[in-house]
Amino acid sequence: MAHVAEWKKKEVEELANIIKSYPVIALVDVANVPAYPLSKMREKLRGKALLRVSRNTLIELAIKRAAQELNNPDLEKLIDHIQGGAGILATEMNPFKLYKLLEESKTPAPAKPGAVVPRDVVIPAGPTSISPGPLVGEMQTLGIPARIEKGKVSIQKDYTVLKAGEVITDQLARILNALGIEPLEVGLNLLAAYEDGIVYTPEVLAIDESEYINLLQQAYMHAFNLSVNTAYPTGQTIEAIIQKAFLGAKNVAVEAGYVTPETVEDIFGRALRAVLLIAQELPEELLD
Amino acid sequence: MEYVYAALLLHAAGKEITEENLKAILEAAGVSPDEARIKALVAALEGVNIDEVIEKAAMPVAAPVAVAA
Amino acid sequence: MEYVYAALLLHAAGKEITEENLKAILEAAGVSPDEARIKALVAALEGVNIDEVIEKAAMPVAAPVAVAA
Amino acid sequence: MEYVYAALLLHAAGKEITEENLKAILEAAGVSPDEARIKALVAALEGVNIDEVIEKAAMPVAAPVAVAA
Amino acid sequence: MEYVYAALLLHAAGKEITEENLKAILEAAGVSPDEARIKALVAALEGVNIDEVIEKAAMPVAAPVAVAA
Amino acid sequence: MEYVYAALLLHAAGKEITEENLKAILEAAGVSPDEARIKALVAALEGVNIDEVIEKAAMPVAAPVAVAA
Amino acid sequence: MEYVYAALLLHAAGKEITEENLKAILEAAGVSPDEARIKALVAALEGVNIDEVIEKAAMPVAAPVAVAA
Repeated sequence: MAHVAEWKKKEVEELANIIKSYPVIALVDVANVPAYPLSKMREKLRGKALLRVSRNTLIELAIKRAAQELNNPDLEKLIDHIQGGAGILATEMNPFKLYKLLEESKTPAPAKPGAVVPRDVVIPAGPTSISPGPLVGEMQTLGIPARIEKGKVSIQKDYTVLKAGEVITDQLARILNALGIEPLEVGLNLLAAYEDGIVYTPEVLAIDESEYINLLQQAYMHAFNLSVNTAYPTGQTIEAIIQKAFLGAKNVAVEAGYVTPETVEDIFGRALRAVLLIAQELPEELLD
Repeated sequence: MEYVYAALLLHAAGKEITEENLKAILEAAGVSPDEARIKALVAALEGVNIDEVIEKAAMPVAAPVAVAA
Repeated sequence: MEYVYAALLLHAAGKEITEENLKAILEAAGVSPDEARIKALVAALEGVNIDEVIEKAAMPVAAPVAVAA
Repeated sequence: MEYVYAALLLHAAGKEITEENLKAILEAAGVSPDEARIKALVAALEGVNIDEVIEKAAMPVAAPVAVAA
Repeated sequence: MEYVYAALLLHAAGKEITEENLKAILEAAGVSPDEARIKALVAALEGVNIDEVIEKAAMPVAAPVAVAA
Repeated sequence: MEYVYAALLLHAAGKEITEENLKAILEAAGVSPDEARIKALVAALEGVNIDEVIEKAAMPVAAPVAVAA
Repeated sequence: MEYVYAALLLHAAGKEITEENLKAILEAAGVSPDEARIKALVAALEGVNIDEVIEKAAMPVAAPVAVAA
């Protein structure tokens, strides 16, 4: 590194030291994050993760150096994921939690021509504050069901103008801005995270929480069913076990027409309902 | 509703729902049976699938049946 | 269910639900009545307010049914 | 319901539901068994598929009851 | 379910649900009772108001049933 | 419910549900295991097809009312 | 499902659902835990009110039965 400027050497050393002293190292892309959101982001991360923005080449050197000094070639795999304006996030947080935190910290941003939307953009049905003008015609040419109602533009029904991954056109940017719809988001995009020999990519880190909630409910139902069906009582299931036994006994008694104080109502109810249902089939003159 | 009970009793007992059978039961219950109603009942029940009706009636929670009793 | 229909028939006819009455009806229906079941039924119905039970049974959806009209 | 619980206990234990077996259980429970009720229960359970009926109790029954509104 | 039926039988008979009582009933039913299961059941039933629990079960679903008319 | 989860964990992991295995898991979870409850669980699960039992709806759903008006 | 059972076991035992705790349980069950899955589970459950989630699961299908007119 003889040809490298002194400050760069120092920067690489500092970065390498950070990389060496945290279990989780993530790469983030800060290229499209304006200064103000970036400083908000730093605030949010304070105490949880250390954010260092640098040049991509220096980060690459620092990772190599740290990998060498730690004798950990796996760490070098992170280099493949450097892109955009890279920064490193050093943390003790589990990479999944880190990803979740970054995603949750993203804030909506207004439409910009040429930008790619991260998710579908829907113009919701309902009145708007837009006064009639040339914009209405533009909307209609794009297929947006806009109409004038009570002197304002009104959207007739929900309309998806962009699918996730599509690019915002000039015209659409104007329309979305007029409608106050913010289809973009600003925040740190995680590129990859390293922990313990494994490099995690965003596809892996993006967990579907509702899926886990489903699994929790399923697991609970399994335990509940097992406990009740085998009559193994627990604090949460003893009531259900009693009820199951009672209802089973009651049903058998009702089915058998065996009258007890607990079954008389059901048994008579059945007989009575049978009578009433049959009465419905009978001509009126038969009923008194 | 006595007439219908009598019919269901016959059905539950596996007997045919005939005029004589109905009459016998009603008399045993101390009801003096009305010939015309018995005839009409037997005729009306001919197209009714009683087993089905009973199955429906066995549904644990019945519905607000139109009670024309 | 024969026994139950017989009991309800008696009730509908305004007669008391006694062993003899049940027996008479069941015999009229061509069933040879089982003494034990008759006794057990009469015993089980002792102290039961049949009118009340019927009333409840006839409108079973009495539970808190929220009706969205 | 004691008698019914006793019967289901026998059933769950894989034993036959007989008068003697019911009696033995009820006595062990400190109940002096009533012959008529025991006989009646045994008779009533004849032909009832207990497993099926119990299962029904555990299943949500949602079949629509057609009702005249 | 044997153990639970035995417990409900004791309850219905107005007896206390103790290990000995459960054991006696199960033995009368020809089941050789498992000490651990008996203990576990008795422990689980402590503080449970069986009447209340049964009452809840007997009530048709408390959950609001939305009926569109 | 800890004990049941421990059993399910063993089952899902393809291990046998034995007293020792249950104990080891519970201890790893920081629970000091109760011998009687462990024994009772193992006894209750004997001969039980767990895959089937966990999928079988246990709760006697007290009759959702489907009313066609 | 092992991982989820392990998480619920910890929850039922009143312990925190952490990577170490999950690992200890899974190892006790003879499963060699997959770090990534453990991490993902812990992250996913962060901020989730498990009691609430379970409560919802415990509600049988009985809930609002909408009925067509």
